[in-house]
Amino acid sequence: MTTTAPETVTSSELLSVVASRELASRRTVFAGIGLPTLATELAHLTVASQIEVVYESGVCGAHPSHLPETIADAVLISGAEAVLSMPALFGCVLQGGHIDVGFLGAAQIDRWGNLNTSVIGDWERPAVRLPGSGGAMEVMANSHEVFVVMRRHNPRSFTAELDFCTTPGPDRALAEGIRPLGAGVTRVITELGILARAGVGEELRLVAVHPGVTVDQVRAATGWDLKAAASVDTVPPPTEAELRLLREDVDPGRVYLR
Amino acid sequence: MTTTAPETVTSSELLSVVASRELASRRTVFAGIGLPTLATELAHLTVASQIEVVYESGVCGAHPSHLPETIADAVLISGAEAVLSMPALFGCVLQGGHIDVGFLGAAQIDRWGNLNTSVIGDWERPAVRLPGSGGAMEVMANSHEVFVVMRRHNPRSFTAELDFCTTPGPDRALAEGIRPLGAGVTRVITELGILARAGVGEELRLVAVHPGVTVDQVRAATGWDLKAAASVDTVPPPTEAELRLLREDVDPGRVYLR
Amino acid sequence: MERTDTADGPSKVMSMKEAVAAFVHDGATVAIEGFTHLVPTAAGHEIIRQGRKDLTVVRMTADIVVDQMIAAGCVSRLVSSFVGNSSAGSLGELRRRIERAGPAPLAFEEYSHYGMVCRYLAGSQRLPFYPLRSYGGSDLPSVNSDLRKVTSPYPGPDGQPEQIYVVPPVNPDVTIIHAQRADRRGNTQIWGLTGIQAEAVYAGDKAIVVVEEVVADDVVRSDPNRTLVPSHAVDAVVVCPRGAHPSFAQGYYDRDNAFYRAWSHISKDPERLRAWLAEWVYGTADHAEYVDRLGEDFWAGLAVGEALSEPVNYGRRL
Amino acid sequence: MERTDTADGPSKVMSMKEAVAAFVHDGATVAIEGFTHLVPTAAGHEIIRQGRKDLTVVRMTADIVVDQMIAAGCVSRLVSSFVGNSSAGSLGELRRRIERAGPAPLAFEEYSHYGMVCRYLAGSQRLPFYPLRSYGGSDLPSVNSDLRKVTSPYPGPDGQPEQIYVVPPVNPDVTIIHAQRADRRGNTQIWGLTGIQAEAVYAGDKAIVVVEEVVADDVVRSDPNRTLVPSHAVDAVVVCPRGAHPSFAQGYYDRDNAFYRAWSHISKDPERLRAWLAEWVYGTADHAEYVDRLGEDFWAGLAVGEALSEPVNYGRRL
Repeated sequence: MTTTAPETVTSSELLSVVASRELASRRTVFAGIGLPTLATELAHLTVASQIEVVYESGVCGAHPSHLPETIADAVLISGAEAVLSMPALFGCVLQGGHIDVGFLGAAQIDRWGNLNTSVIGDWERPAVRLPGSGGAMEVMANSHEVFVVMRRHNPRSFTAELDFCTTPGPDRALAEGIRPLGAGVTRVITELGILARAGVGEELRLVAVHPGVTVDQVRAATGWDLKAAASVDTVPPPTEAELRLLREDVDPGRVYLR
Repeated sequence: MTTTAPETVTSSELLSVVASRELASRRTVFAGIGLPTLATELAHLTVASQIEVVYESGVCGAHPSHLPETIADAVLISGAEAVLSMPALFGCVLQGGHIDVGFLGAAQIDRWGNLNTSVIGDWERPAVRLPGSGGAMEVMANSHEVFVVMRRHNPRSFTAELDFCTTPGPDRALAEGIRPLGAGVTRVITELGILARAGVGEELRLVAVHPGVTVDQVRAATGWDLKAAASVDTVPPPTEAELRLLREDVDPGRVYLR
Repeated sequence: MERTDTADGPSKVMSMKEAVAAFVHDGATVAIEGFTHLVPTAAGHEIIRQGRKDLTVVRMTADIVVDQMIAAGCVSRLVSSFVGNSSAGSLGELRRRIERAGPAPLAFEEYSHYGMVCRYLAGSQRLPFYPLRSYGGSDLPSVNSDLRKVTSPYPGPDGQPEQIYVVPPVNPDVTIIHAQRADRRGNTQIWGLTGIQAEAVYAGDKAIVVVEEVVADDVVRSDPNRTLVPSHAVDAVVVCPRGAHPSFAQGYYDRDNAFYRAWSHISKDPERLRAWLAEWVYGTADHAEYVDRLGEDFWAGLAVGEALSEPVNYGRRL
Repeated sequence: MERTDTADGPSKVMSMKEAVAAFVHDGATVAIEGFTHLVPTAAGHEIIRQGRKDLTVVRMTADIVVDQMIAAGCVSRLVSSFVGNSSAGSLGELRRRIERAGPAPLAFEEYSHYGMVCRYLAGSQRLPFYPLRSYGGSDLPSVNSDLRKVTSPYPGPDGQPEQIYVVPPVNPDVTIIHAQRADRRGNTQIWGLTGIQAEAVYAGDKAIVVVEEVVADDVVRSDPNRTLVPSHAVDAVVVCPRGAHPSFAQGYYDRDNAFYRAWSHISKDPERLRAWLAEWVYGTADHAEYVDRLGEDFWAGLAVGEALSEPVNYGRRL
């Protein structure tokens, strides 16, 4: 596939670049494959030179020969600095509090950053059975903060009421008397803009929109009464330098850059 | 050192041979270095061909080039079938219930097979500070049964009242509402004879004496009112075959056979 | 004191047919582990061939082999923390069973990954429960009554009593894992992703280890730290090369990503799924025939090159 | 996407002097682990040279190095599960402190081995407690109020509520371990007995890894399963060959059993112990001088031969 001209930035490119900037000076990232990989690798080349990705499969310090297709891809293992067992990965690294930023996705998110990846409809007899938590519950409870990247921003995904809360943020945990380590979701990066919250007790607020997107557009695409920051920024578009690194160094084969 | 003639059996030889017979058909033994090693290796050649020693250091299936001097001796590691971490050894193998017989020693033992390896005197300001539990508490709580080999049989070691109970047998545990896996101490092998109990609720009773030892002698050497079995056997002395295997195959360098 | 090889106990090597017949019974709880890497697919297929019924399958990532076992009518209950076809799509049969209870309902116990890890840890360590810092505020405890809370007997960071969720142990009747190699008595060596395999084996009452190859005792003993499962925990060693396909075996063959993608389509259509089982599972006598039928050209496409570990010195006494 | 070496972050290699000065402070809780194998003796000696005071030392097997640190006045509290000189005899100074409070009392928190293991597990996993099936009926809870009980929220085997002992986490200010090798950023590889080192490092706020050698990144990366401690958990890498003497480093040098036996005699006599410290610790600038003073003939006596692990294939994509 040929390199796209800078003026036609794809949604993957936009989201990766915006997410990469949010990783400035972070050290350890727990990430899946796809957009989080792109964002982290770009951040490594730009704003977070010492960043390390830890994969749910147990890989730390991967040096893959090819872009991995899964978090368990053999190319992540060969040449890695360490491969940990599940008890070490989930117990010592994640629950132990060593992850600065965890990346998560979801079918549904609410204003507090609680996530649903279990079912659409009723849990007992759902309309759609989704894969479930995987390690998302642990990423949320134990990372210092969580970034959510969602391509589609619409009222069904950004909902006032989750069909099921698989992965609770710290507000829900605290309401039950359980004190989580981190702030929960602090950034939600979508095709329309960026929602943010600092931590417990705060709703997600719109803090920035992409060029050409209005605050009202984002509100209409959100299933709850979305509050906006006093001054909503416009996200600076990807720079030529960012796009060049992403296209030529991070993913020249356009494995994830669709 | 030259081989001792069969008629002059040393105390180490006697105890090793008697202990080896008690291991008939056992599969997994948790043992320290010294007499338990000798007993287990002899049993392997006689009454328990599939016996495997698991060492507290984490070694399973050792094939040492030399007799080991400690449970962590480098010769136990090179050529072993597996070397486990401490959490795996204590958690999965021992607490998981994979040990048939654990060998323990002690400074003091009582009629229920409770052991003291912490202090002589008061714990806060003891007359003698002993090493403490090590893994003995775990061996007692999790092995299916425990053999104790004590060279010296005297009223200070075989005591009515422990100065301190480091390692409780199942009777003490049950009194506190904790249910241990195994029977606790089932055999105590000394220079005078063999004490035995089947498990919870039973005191150690004298079941056999070495040739030339009387029941009264053992009673006098025991600090509690030792009961004897209805019929106290005489321990058959080590056979020539047992002694030959012990001296020529198990410990030809007489590392432990003092 | 060196023991002779013949004295070290009998070989546990048996065929897949024998192992499944001996250790996987109708109504049993069967743990099948391997996180993306070393998925014991061939064992699942043999369970299907032998027509096992009413199994409770315990598996962190319920993926293709679980969908196949469900479709073949082997499974009545599933305990899992991820029910999806990796990142390649859905499990058609599993979704039909849960969303429409068709053709029959499937009981499902839902956990998070670490919840499953902790159930294996508790099971392997004979603990009544295992604590973890997840589940607070989740809806999962409302649909899974085995997720419970304990109050710590130590004060929390604020000096107040602290509560924490716990999960119960899981002790499968049999655990099945796939590994690169073992010796004939079951000392099992795994490298690359090692997941939860060792704990799953220790949690199980019986354990079947399926391997790419059985190696000489000396190979295993040259590197005892590589032995993640000692022989005392293993009941059967089954030699089954390429038995983890479509997953991979680090250093042996790569993942068949195309098949993962294809499965979303195959499993979406019950007829197509039945035809696939008829051809590739019921229509093969064993995994060797499955491997043959895929053909050497196919396997060449999954071949991997060499990247050897540098040896370490364990030392010997001079 | 391959990263260049220089971009992977700064080297953490520093001298023992620097590492102890930076990470071991008066009054700190210091975990020193290594179960018979890889005992970080040289680090203990540097702590003595720098005159640290009022340390709480956490160590499963409090052995010679602990006796030396106590004798040097560094330690006010000890947390341990075995206070003895291996099977070679007693720790003279430790016994004087406990039996006669002379020259000063030593606070002692007594555990069993698995109790200590579980404290590290809880500490490394950020758990408020860790359950274990020991301590029921023992007198230890009567002298250690941190041994407490929890009631399981699941019924016991008899259907009745089940109680189990728990231990609290330990989170040392700094953990010190010795290892065979690491890369310059702290990816640490250990073979032979691996004990509780990884969990002790994760439990610590900071971690010093003392190694026989720093190796090239490629050596570590050729065998990622051998890395028990990843770089993200390590703060200092100290190169200190033979720094585990009198214990051993599998594949590097053997245990000095004669010194273990000698220590029972040396430590029995306070004068002789003081003289030993004066000559071998205060009288050496660093461990290199200690090694030199022992002499090449001495080290030749502890040399080991070669027994290499057979390499495994991690594979590479073709």
